[in-house]
Amino acid sequence: MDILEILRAGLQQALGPQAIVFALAAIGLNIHFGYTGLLNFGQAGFVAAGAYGLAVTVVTFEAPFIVGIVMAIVAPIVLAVILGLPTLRLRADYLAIVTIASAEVLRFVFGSVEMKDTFGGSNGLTGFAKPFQDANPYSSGLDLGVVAFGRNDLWSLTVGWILVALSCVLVWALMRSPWGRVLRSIREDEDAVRSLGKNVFAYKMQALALGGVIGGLGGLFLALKQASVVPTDYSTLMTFYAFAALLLGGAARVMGPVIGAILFWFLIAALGSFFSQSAGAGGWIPTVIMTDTQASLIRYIMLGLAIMLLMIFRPQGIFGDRREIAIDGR
Amino acid sequence: MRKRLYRVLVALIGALMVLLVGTPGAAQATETPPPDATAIQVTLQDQANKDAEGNPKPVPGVTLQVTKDGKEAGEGVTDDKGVATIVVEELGEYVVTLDEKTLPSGTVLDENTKDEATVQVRFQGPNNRAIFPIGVTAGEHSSFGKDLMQNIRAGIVFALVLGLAGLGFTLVFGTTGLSNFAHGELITFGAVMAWTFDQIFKTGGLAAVSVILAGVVAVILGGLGGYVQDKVLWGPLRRRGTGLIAMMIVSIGLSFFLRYVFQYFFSSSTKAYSQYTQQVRESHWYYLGFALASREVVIILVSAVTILAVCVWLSKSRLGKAMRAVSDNPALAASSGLRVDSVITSAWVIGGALTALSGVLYALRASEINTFMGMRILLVVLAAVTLGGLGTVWGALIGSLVIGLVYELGPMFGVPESIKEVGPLLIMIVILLVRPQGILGRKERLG
Amino acid sequence: ACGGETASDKPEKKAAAKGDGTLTVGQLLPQTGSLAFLGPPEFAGVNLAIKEINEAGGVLGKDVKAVPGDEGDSNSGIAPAEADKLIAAKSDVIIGTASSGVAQTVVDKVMSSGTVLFSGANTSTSFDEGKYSKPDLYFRTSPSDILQGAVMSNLLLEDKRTNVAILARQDAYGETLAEQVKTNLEGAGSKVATTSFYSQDATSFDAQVNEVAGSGADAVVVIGFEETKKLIPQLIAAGAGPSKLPTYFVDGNLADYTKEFGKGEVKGVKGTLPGAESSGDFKAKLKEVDPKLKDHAYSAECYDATVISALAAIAAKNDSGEAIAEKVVDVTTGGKKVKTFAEGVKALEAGEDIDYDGVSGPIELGETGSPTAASIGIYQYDDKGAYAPVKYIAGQI
Amino acid sequence: MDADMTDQTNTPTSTPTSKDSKTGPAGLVGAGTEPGSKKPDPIVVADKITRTFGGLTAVDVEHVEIQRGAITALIGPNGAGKTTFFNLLTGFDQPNSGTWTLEGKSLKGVAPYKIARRGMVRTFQLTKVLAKLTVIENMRLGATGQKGERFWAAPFKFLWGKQEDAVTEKADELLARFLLDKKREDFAGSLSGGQRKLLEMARALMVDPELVMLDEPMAGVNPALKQSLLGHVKSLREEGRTVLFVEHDMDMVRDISDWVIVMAQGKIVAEGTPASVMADQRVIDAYLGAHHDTDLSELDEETLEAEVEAEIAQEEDAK
Amino acid sequence: MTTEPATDAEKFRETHLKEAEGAVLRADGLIAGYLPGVNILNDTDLYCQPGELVGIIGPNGAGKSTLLKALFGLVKVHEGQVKLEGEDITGKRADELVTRGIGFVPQTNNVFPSLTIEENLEMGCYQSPKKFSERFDFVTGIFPALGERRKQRAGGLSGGERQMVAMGRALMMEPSVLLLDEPSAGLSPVMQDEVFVQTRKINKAGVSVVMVEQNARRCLQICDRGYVLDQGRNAYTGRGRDLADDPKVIELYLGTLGAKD
Ligand SMILES: Nc1ncnc2c1ncn2[C@@H]1O[C@H](COP(=O)(O)OP(=O)(O)OP(=O)(O)O)[C@@H](O)[C@H]1O
Ligand SMILES: Nc1ncnc2c1ncn2[C@@H]1O[C@H](COP(=O)(O)OP(=O)(O)OP(=O)(O)O)[C@@H](O)[C@H]1O
Ligand SMILES: [Mg+2]
Ligand SMILES: [Mg+2]
Repeated sequence: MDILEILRAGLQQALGPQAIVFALAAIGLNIHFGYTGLLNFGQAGFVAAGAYGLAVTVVTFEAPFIVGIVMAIVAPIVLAVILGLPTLRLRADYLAIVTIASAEVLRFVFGSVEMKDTFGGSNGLTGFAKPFQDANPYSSGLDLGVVAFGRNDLWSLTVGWILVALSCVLVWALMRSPWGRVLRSIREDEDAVRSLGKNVFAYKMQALALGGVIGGLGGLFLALKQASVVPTDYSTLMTFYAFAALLLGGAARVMGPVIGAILFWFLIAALGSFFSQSAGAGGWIPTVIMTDTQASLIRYIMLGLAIMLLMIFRPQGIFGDRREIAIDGR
Repeated sequence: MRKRLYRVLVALIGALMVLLVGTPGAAQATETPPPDATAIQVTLQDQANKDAEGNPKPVPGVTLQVTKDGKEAGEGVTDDKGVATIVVEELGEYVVTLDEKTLPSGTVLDENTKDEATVQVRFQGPNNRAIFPIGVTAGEHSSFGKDLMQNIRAGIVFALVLGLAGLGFTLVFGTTGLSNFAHGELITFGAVMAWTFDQIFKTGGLAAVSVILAGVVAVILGGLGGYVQDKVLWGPLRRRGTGLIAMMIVSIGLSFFLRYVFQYFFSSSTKAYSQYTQQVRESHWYYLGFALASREVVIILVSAVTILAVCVWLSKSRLGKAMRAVSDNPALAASSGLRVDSVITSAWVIGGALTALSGVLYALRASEINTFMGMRILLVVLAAVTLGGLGTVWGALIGSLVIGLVYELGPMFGVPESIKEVGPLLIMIVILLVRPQGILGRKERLG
Repeated sequence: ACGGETASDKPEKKAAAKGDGTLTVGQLLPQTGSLAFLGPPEFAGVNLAIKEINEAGGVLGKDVKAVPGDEGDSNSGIAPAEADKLIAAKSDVIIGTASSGVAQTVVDKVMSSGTVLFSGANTSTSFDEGKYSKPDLYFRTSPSDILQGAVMSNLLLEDKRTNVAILARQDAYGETLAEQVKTNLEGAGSKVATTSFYSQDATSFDAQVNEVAGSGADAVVVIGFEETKKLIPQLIAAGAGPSKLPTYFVDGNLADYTKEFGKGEVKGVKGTLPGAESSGDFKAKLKEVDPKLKDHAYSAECYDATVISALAAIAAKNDSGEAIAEKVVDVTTGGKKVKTFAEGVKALEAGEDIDYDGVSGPIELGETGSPTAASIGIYQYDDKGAYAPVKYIAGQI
Repeated sequence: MDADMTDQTNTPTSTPTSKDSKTGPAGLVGAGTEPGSKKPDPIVVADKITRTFGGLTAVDVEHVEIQRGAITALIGPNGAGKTTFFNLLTGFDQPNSGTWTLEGKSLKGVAPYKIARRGMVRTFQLTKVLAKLTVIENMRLGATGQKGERFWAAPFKFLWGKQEDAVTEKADELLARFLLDKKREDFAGSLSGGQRKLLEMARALMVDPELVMLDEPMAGVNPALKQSLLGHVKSLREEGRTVLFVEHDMDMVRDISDWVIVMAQGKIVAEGTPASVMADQRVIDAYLGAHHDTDLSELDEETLEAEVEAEIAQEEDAK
Repeated sequence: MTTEPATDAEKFRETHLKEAEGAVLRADGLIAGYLPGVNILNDTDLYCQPGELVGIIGPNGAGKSTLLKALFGLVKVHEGQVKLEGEDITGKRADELVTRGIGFVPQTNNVFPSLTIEENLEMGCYQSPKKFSERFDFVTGIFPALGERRKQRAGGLSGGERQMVAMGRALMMEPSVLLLDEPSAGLSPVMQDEVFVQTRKINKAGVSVVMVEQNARRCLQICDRGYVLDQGRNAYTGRGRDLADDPKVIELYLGTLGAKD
């Protein structure tokens, strides 16, 4: 058993691009769900809007890269408005289903044969990330002993973590303000907020757009780092993972989603490494019980179990406040 | 460059050797051994004009011109088998032109057949083919009315299966308020269990009723599964006072867990029952103009009867009211003397059994048993119950009917077929905009 | 062979980088997810190749090391993480992926680490276009769908199908292949009655099946993967089963259906599958590696990809990814023809230029790092649901 | 999307206009006592407001005026439609028909938050506290015109810090008055039923409303505290604000209200000064009851016992 | 006679122990709370003799509702015990207590909004459905409004109507001990009086009643014995009339508003 290897695999993902994508998606969700109480199950849609905003602008409309970046930020806002106008008056659980449906509709449309000329169908779009790769200031990768990152990864990591940090600072600054207080109040009881003369709808819309934009940054980052956008990346699984990350870390906490995302990917990779070492030739688990293929599966079984156990024993997440959970809404 | 072309030719010849050695199916081609050279083979047959054995008559004596990049590259005339083989020198794109004047009298090209064909010559030998359809009575495209009936049938069958699954979801949601994202896996559970027992029964003396028996066992196991789940997981969570959102995340964890446990033991490949896969749809007058396969009749009957029975029972029975009471306010329900835990347990047992039944029927309908089936259908189930009004039993039925029909009818009314799941989702969104609380849901009063 | 520039990382600058002496072959193939069924034959192919290479004395004096990894599918998103794992395990070559879509998500990462990504199953045409059009560090032994599309349409024309329905999976694979079949058919004079796409996650295929059944076609081409198992009974129910409407399969669904359709449901169905006739010998050897193996799709291509990598390393006298990449095209074209790894090593040691032709047929990797020619087999099902070759057609892409 | 929020500054100033009109009971001198009578200086005028739920007509108000600067009580049997009428006036529910105005401007179809900003703030009968915010945060939320509530200003504390301090100071004062200062840092969700009522009322007062509408503010409030709070409500009148409240506690109605409106089955059935309304026989019959103003312990215990026994006997006969 | 303020806790306890002999329901030295570490009840005693009507009053947040919930097993009791007819029932499940004849009307959230009025009442006698029609007639006799609207969903009811449903639901099962948390809140004066009179009647028919009220004056008028609770402790206790006339109680808890001199 190579503990170092397990650690390496875990850290590589915990610090790597995947964690960044999900951290950004989860920060956005935190604004939606954690602070405002909007049960948005369509975060993948906002992430996709960010990614496609860039790709479609640059590839399909042949606009300059910088315009693409702007569009990556504008697209989630547009989506938020289109989605929000009609749906923000729905009850939380209905909103969840409608958002999940909208995100799926978006993904289907992006992947559809009929719209292939615009969105590239299920092959997605490529060939828009060159300016980003060219801007790479590093001449070589970084080897920290335990983990190593290639030159390209190092560049995207730098950009990605800066994005995450900026988003966190913004969330922190906003949520300590009266603006943040209104959001949290809306989460508790919007009629009460209305009765005090606050335009609940506008606040919700702002929250939806802001969280969407941050999620969109995740998509932008994913597109740049991967140099391609593929519709299947933006399935409901992405939203579920982001939610899991958010709640692992603790909702309505500034650092919750970030730590959650890091932990989440650490778990996936470390579990994977542990079991692939354990099973198959040379492992301690006999192949009758677990083959290589099954070893690859068991990490998901364990991940499912880990999510359940965490929620059972620490329902408030890592940073959450037990007291807050104990208050029953009724 | 030269070198490579040479290699290719050698390779092609190598392959041709294989072709010549073992070609039981290529009887026509071997009758007149084709030249080794690369060639385009054009076949002309008059489909409208058949001989005694029903084979179309060949059209001989037609001249065909082959050009490459506008330059003449060869010419041929069909022989009495209607075949012309035109040798070309190199690989590439060729255009074959049919000289319509040389067509025998009475034979004309089909209305929308061009007299030109483009052939990509990639293959050694006469394997590069072209065709000029003559007298093809393209099978009638079915009429709109017929399509409509077909799709309504498909929609109803789908809707009813969906309704069962939705009812299972609603029962649990309606008593505990839990949006169970592992519900899809409970559907899978039913199907996988039915398949497992089908595998056991199909070889024994029970082979004749293997699937039916396996289905019954699966439903019982589904109920049992609900019971175990509640006792082991949800019950303790409730007693700790875990919030609904936390529970929802637990259910997401559970869905991963179950899905991959299934895959661990059953692998990811698609399986089918041992019986009923070969049934062809038939129409009888008592099917009201629908063409139905026997298994579909069974699905419709079983699910419709079950759904109606459960719905009626839930809205009339004491337990049904107790479930609603528990969902409204568990503490008050306990104060009224209800055993909240046992009410919830019964919801899980009934819900589990209904869901397993939906899995069994779904597998029967789509010939699909696969560890991902539940996950795939979950969103549709959620759409159905939401549309009907979350937590209302009749709503689950109505929502499922709407979603099922829109799902299958959508493509007839402009929803792109490849993304037909968009149809029901859009309908759901639209209806919720008009009725935010679902079709049968009710608004709470304020103040 | 020409080196060529890479879009992002210019590995040739570091081409001098010496490998660590051991050729490490990573495998990024599906173990979980919706393509998991494709995994076993591919793993078996790679493992068989490694076994034979090591029996023949290994590469540069050392045994080849294998590191397995899971490609998942494009929904699960674990491929990048697994690729990281393989890279960290010092893989010089990564054999994979099975799915072209997944390849898109890892190709940049793998290439920028100086590792070769060598697929035995990617058939998407997009790897011959744009930034992948140069043979940098991406190669494949599977022919692009262009060829299979042509073979399929020729097969249809040969069978005198003049009005064909296409029922295809809506993804990178299905769309391209359907497109290829359609253009070829229409170009050559036949008609395409309908092209109907279904989503891989679809919960119901009724609308598509009805569309096909009602289209009046005289044949249907089913382009898909596993879902075929669900499609066939539904086609049968709609009165368009293989016994009524001649049906054609492609590489994605040409599989053993004895378990599912052992009662003649797929009798007479024809199908195409890239790869020369795999000798019974090869199949038997695969069985030794994985006794549970049933299907063989792409096992030969993966086998060849592994052998080619090993030969390239020997030719370059260096096991680093970049060194291997420079020699890959070289060892598959021009020179003394060799059929096995052992033969190849002998010739290389004798200082000869070699041209490896493997179990998957005549391998000629072209300028884009993809095969320029390949043979494609035509198969037919018997009433037990098993398929057997009818003939093989070789062609140029 | 910020458009709607910028007009926050338009909230009425905290010193309502009461130049010409006399406040308090004095202003109502001469107002008629027939239902729907004209008031000398009405702040709210409602006409022909109806609201039905299914077959049930919950509200059917022909005409009603609320006097500015006075304390008006709205009383009536349970289910008379008082809360529904509140909901309609404040925009939380839409009437089937009817029009109503605040300061002469129509409120028909105006969103509830805009109505609140115009100075008409209400509390809820079934309390709505923001459970997971602390008590002081609940209070701060009530303040209007906060710069920090605007998105663009929110991240920069120097823009709103001062204002926040002022808001907090005011909130603390109110909390002390409502005996909630000990609970300042507790989550509002952990308050007792009565405390929630208090918080809700205090929070509404943070808005500095022109017209406060209190829906059973004192139900569940301890009598001693109630008494001290009445002083506060009266001081609102002194400040020139208008108060409209629903209450079943006749002591309170009698003590502080200048005017009483009686609703029954959705209609306004009587109006007048507290004394006159409470002497109205119809009101006594339908609302106050015969036992009203009597000490229940002085009820003839024996009659009660006899009644009980009779009933028991009757039941046994039935079996 | 009013006992001394609880400053003299021991004396209070002594009297309690002496007088609580033979009580149907008694709580001794209850320490209870919602969150770990925060006790709402600090050593509270209470008893109710068979056929007695006991009133509890006190300022907001004193712990009155918590005390009732603790008696009924809805709040975790850290120390002390609750006894029903001499048997320890601390921490028993609520439905078991219902079986044993305790009825409870909570202060808030006391109806099932999605059930009709009739169904709400039906839930009241869930354990003995046979009694339903008979009890239903009884309850609608007290609250005619409920009978007229039997098919209406409770979610749409007004505050006072809800209160009637809640009270009616508790009366459905013919309890032997009835715990009422502010039953008169939100009711019109005539209905309030009706509730008090009916409570007294029910009590006279042999049901022991413990009621929490903010309408303190009325409550003390009808009850046999009253407790004044402050910050989780018994502050005063005594006969209803005596408490109502005690100047300290008036000053601290009752106020002078509406008091007749
Ligand atoms: N959403 C609703 N659905 C159905 N009926 C309703 C709804 N809202 C109110 N009602 C009915 O309208 C009538 C008036 O209710 P409202 O709440 O206005 O009464 P109220 O005067 O405030 O009574 P209370 O003094 O008991 O609070 C009641 O009979 C009530 O049942
Ligand atoms: N669910 C809860 N979680 C935490 N603390 C609570 C909870 N419910 C009540 N409390 C606290 O317990 C104390 C007593 O509350 P309780 O409800 O017993 O008061 P009460 O005497 O009934 O007051 P009221 O007359 O206002 O109803 C209060 O300080 C309150 O803040
Ligand atoms: Mg009311
Ligand atoms: Mg209380």
